[in-house]
Amino acid sequence: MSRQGMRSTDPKKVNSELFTLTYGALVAQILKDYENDDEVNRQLDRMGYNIGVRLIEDYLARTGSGRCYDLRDTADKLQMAFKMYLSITPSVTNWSPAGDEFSLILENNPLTEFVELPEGHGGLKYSNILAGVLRGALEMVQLEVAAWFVQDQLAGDSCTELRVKFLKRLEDAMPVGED
Amino acid sequence: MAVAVAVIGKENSPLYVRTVNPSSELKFMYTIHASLDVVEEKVIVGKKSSGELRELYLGLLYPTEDYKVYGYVTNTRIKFIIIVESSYTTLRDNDIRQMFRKLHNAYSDVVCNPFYVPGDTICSKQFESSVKGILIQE
Amino acid sequence: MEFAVDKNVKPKRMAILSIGDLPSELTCRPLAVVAVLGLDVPTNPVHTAVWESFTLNRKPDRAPLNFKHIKEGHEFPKAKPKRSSYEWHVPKGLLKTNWLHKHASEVPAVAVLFYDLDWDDLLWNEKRVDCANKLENLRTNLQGRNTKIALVLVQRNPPLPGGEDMLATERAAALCSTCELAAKSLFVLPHSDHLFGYTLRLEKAFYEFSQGYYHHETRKIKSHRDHLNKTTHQLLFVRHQFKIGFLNELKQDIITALKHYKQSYANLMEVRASAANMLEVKTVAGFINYKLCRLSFLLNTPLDAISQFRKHIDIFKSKTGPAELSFEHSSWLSKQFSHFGDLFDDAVKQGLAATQTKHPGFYFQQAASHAIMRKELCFSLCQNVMEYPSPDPLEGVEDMEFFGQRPWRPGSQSIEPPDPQRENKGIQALQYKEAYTVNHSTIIISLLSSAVSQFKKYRGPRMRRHLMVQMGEEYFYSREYNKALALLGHVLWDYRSERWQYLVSNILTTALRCAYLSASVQDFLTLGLEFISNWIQSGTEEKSVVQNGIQKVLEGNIPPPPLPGMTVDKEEIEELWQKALSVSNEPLIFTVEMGSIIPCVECRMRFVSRTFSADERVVLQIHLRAKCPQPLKFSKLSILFTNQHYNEQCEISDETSEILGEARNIGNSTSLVLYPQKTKMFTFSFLASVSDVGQDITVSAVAIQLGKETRCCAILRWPAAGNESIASRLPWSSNMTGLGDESSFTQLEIQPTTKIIPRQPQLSLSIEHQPPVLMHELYCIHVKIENKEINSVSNVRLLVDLDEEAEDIVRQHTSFSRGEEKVSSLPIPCLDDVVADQLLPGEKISEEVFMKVNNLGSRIILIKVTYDIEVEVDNKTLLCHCTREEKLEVDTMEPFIFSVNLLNMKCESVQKLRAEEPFLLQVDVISNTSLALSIEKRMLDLCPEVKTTDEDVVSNLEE
Amino acid sequence: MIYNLYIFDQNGTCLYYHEWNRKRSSGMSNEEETKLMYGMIFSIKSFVSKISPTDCKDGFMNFKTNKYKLNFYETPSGLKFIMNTDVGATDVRALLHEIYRQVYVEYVVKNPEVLLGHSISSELFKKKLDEFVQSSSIYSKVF
Amino acid sequence: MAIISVYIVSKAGGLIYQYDNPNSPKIEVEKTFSYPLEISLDYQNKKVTVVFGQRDGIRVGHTVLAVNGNPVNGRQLEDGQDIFEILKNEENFPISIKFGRPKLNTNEKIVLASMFHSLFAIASQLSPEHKSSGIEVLEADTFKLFCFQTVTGIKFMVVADPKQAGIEGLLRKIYEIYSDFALKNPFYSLEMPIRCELFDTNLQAALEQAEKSGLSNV
Amino acid sequence: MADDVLFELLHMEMTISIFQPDQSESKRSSISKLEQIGFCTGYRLVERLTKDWPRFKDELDTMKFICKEFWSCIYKKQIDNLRTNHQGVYVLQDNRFRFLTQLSQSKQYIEATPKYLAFTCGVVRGALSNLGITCIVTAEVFSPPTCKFQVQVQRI
Repeated sequence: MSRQGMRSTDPKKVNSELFTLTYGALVAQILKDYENDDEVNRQLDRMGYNIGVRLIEDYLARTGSGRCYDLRDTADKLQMAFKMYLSITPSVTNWSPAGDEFSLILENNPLTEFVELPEGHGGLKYSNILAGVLRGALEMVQLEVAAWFVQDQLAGDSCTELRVKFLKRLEDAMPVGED
Repeated sequence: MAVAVAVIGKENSPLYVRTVNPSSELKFMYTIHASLDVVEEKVIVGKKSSGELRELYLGLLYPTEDYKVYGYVTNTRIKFIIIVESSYTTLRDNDIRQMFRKLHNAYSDVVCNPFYVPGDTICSKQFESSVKGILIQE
Repeated sequence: MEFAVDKNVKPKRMAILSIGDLPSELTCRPLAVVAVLGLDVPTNPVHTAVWESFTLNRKPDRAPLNFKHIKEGHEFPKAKPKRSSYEWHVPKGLLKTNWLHKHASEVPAVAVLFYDLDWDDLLWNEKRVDCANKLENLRTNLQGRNTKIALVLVQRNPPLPGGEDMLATERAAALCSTCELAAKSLFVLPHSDHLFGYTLRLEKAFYEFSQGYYHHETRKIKSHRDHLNKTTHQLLFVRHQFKIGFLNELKQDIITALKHYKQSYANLMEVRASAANMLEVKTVAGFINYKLCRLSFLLNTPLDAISQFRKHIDIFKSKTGPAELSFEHSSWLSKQFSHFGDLFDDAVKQGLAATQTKHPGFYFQQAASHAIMRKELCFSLCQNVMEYPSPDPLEGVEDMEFFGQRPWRPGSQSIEPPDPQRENKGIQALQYKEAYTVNHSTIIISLLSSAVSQFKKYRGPRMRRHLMVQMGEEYFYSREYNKALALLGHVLWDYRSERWQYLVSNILTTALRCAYLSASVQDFLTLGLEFISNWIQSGTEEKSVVQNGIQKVLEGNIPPPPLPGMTVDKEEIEELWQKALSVSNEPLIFTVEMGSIIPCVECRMRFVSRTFSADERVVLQIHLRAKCPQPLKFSKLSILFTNQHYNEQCEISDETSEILGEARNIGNSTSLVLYPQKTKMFTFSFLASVSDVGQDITVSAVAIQLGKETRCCAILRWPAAGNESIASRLPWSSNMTGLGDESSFTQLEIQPTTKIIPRQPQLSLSIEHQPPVLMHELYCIHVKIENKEINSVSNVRLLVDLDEEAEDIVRQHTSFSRGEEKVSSLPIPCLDDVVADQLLPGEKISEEVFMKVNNLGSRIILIKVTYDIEVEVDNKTLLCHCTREEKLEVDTMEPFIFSVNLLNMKCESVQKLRAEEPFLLQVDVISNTSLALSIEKRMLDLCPEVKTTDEDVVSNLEE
Repeated sequence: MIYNLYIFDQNGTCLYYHEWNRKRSSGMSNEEETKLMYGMIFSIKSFVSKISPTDCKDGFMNFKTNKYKLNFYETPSGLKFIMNTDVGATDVRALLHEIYRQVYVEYVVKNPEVLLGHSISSELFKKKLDEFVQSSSIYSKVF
Repeated sequence: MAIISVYIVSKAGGLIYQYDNPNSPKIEVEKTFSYPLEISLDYQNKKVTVVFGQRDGIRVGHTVLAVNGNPVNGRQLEDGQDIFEILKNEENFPISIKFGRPKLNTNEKIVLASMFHSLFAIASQLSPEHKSSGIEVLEADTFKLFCFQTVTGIKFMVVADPKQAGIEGLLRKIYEIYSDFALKNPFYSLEMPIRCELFDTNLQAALEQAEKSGLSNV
Repeated sequence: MADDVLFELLHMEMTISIFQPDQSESKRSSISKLEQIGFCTGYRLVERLTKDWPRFKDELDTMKFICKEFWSCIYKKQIDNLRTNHQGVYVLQDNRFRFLTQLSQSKQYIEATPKYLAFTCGVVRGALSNLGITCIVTAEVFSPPTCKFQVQVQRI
């Protein structure tokens, strides 16, 4: 075998592994620090939020897409974002009748590619960072939403389902001393 | 196909051993353990020389009366041992390489599980199933 | 080496060969047989000399001959009458048992008659005739053989240079004719000082003869060939080729020999092997194979040897023969391997290079494993054979005509099954012998040990260990428990260190059995303690039994059999244990190094702080964690410090449930019991001895004691260093094992050392002075000391010195003095005085220290007060030595400078003076400091040339 | 020609202000000025949305006086880029979008030391922005 | 229609004249909905306004004009029922709601005028250049606003289609009309709303003229 | 393929949030935490990367691998300069270190840089440790975005 062995393997692919592994190491570390699953989930969501508020700018700058005034529109854009950043295309389903709630179904979740949850951590929402990212990103475009995992392949579910609920629309801040 | 598959750690402690039938487990354990002598030797030689010998697959370690013992050492000093029956003559060297390839992939997936502590014995379902594929089904 | 004659003298009757054995004629090196007659050894010294010159120190460089001394009246084996045709001859077997011996050492290729006869012998004629008769007898004795005959005349006087001696030539010719002897067969041997030279020449000649003889013999056998037919004489094809092979060996023509052996083997493969002749075929095949391999090695083609052997094994592996005797097959295989191993090993001794993966070891190992198989088969087949059948079906086994035939049906080559009655009897007999006369273990062990030495040689440490384990197990079967324990104990370490859980568990189990069966108390406890660790793979049941066993033994009672399914002779064992545990024995106390076994209890020791002050209690925590199935009770916990002095302060024993020394136990209970999987903490606290202030206190080890010193106790000892037990060692940085309950314990960092720092002084020290320091001045420093301690302090010393870093030049120019001695005392480089023998609480003293500095620059002054105080630490008074120190940095400067001017009487400054002319001398003193200086005294001393004009000079400072 | 640039976030905080060829100062403190600017923009936005005959998408884009032109670009995330140029400058919104894309996102969003929602102190950002603006055609062009 | 509306603002910033092009289109959508309503509404400055979930023509910012035909007043129907109550209740579905872009009422126009008045001033105050005027042209994606201020400080504003040209001319024209028919009208007092036939008619004519020419030379 | 931005932001967030002032841990321990995370990542990553790789000749061979393939898979570029004293000290210099390029190109934030290097130090240490080289990895920055990593091999 030759030193060329490497170049044949696609650097981007490895790159995703790098991302996956880094995230894994992070989760493991947090789990070590906080031990309690719920706290870990909270931390992940928090971090996700902070990533989201920055990531959205990158997304807008690259796609040039405008604000959305309808949740279906939002859902499509989210789908697009998943494709763009994680190169997976989650399906959008389970719309609530009022059209203010839907699910993203991830068939294969790159974050969990190699993960097998340790014993006694059933409560751990391993990919919870994604929920945070969504929340943070949408908040920056004046959409307050709630996002949470309802299914997870790691927990043995058939797929991974991320639920998104529209809460309210946020307005620009008034300049001080005006009304 | 193989009758025994083993993953041996950096410090030569067993991380995973599977044999087709538990009754012969002890025997194979000893065979595997002893085969490390040859592995170590070959690696030392391999390091010095270049090209062919530098590859991870070590080939046949030694034949016993009824079995052939093959070896493979990753760059991270993890050893894989595969034992096949000598009678199983249709097996080509390439088939063996394939088995090791498969094993190596499976192993590195295990290592990439953030909750797996390297050096601990392996108890991963995925890994288990891919090893099944290498062993003879009985 | 088979050179010395008498070694070769074999009893006529064959030694009984058991399955797979090889007759010695086969294994030794074949040498042409030379019969020596007419020598009267040892009575006749000349003859003895001659004989010895032939037979002694036959180095490889001498002709390969085998001399046999034949006495008067010796009968050579009769030659069989030549068979005219083979038509009606049906061979009864493959290889005659006697043939090899006959040709290897009985039938001579050359027969040499030695005869004392000089050419000028007085009785020449008589002797000539006598000699002729002797030869005649010899010829008749060798009737029908083609043995070469030679005559050697042993002569007293050396021969004249060739041809000169007419008499010799003439008489030699005469002698030849009388003896019907060809001239080239007549030799003279003058036993002069050149004897050896002659001997060599003779050998050469004899060797020539032998070559001719064996050549002729092979031709003879070849000639039978055309009389044979494939159907009836298949066996003869094998036999003849074998014979030719062997004769060629005698002829030293190895290559040809090999050729014929190959042929013979090939022919043998064509012989239809049935149940009836299987043994015979295998036996002979074994012989031929042996020869083939041996010769291949000789010809330095080891790979041929190896592949021939593999072929051989592959052919016969499956040819088991009768099921009831399958142990015979294993035995045969085992022998094949061990023979090959020996051959290989010899080859290596001859300089063949073996490799890590190709060396004799593997064959001995295989031999061993077949031997083990044999044992097992024997066990399963023969256990219910109770008595030996009669009449003895093995009657006459020792003089069978053919190799490898059953005594009860010799020579039968028939395919149809033999009479079952006799067959069964025969089998029964063999089974009986196998069961009662064979010592399998010794066979196995010796094979294993030869394998061991090989693997040792060819870098196979682990394989070697495995073999040693097998040896151990074999010793266990053969009830040699101590040997077994020794071996197993030896290898166990390596398996532990490589953490082969499964194997360690397995070996440990056997070892434990041995320990139990041999009632070896210490081994039983040590191994038991390791066995019950949760790392060992075994049922909790079994572990509990063992742990109870341990407890029992410690209490002086007999333990139950440690492991289920142990067939034991109860009384015997109990007796052994009785002895081992009897009260009369010396109490047994021994230490178990927990660092070097799989621990059933883990230990972490840590001082709660890296430093302790002299007047506070040093607190040491010991965390113990049991990993055994049952609660573990121990009688004493003791800590061993590098400074023994603390040892007895940190000891808990069960007699004193409240703890010895001042040790206080903060752990949930004082009971000395560890519960499975629970961590228990013991806390000791004690006061450091005064001498250790400023020193480290280090724990060297922690030990718990099981049982009582009075009878039997095990001391489990954890060294402070390298405490990490094998089982818990990971290549991963420790804090990666973050998950699971283990973590809390494993995360405890080990802290076996702490430093004792001096007590914090409560006495206050304040310093007052007014910089700057003037050069040469006695600079006053006020030192105020107040006792702020609650108790009175004693032995208060004040030390004033320069800072350590001060350079020597500074030291030389600095000195101190104190208080009233101000004036009197000659200053000293540093002060160290007792300033008060005692200070009551709140009492103050103030000291004046003077410093004199004779050079400029800044310096740091160290002012230190030391004192002793008795402090009460939990109702125990303890003398502490305390120190309080201050540093002050001061600058030194010139107090003043002065300048001198010359003025004329008009007070103008001038440069020159004229003689006899008065002038004014103006001296200006300029103070250099911020302080006011008072000039104590001034004087002006002028050189004699100058005098003052007015009679008393007064400085205007005076007014 | 480019006079100056204001960047506000959705809460009206002035993240960044920089001027190039500004001729005249408003005569008030920078803080007051930015306040006033944000106020104006805010009212213009609502003014525009009300007075517009139909529903607008981008809404307000720019206004001109006889002396200068105020160009306005707002990202969906509510970041407001305001650049004053000479009256003749065109495609300024495109420029502003690029500033957002190539400078802001790269050197603010991806710079962990810069806290979003606070005024930007990163020298690197300043440098990059300056390079970017000065390299644009609008910067030099004068009418 | 290219010219949408005209505003005249007095020196003090009071709206003294306003004209909307009558044939500027109404933006209204009526649609029947089933429960639950997929559009989120909110009560903003006295109107029930769409805040999210815009779809088929109903856009964020639109207000509810009528429910099942009966017009809406504030957050109530004329019969006083609260709209949000109605929409909460499933029985009321299917329901037909008319949404539309809110029309400016006079009051709002006055506010806008004064708003612009101050914007105009601020614009010049914040100018990076010396002696800058106020806003002359304001550009949005949906319209262009032109503003001409006389020396006397009266502002004439025209809101027009972005493509509409020649507005500057029109403004001058309006100024003339203003001076001819408003100022010269004895009954007109300054700073007061302009109410006179002639002014109206002439303005009309000017606008039509401008539209034609303007579009022609587009 | 996951997008780089995601990785960058993840690293950024990780670094910041582990450094939260409200967290009680001292600066050092948070550094070592990041280092630890890096260690695990590198350790695991290298397992994959060396799968198709011939056995390494020696330490230097391994180092070269780290500088070339390993680095470029993480940072999309190779190490610009590798120096060694042949006594187990290696200095890897990256002239445009990915985590600094957007941070600063002047002395600004210089005191903040250590925390953005901790992860990478860990990654390198992890990778090497899995390849059988135990070492200490430290990093120093004089003029961002240039950055030097020093690997100090520990011979046992």
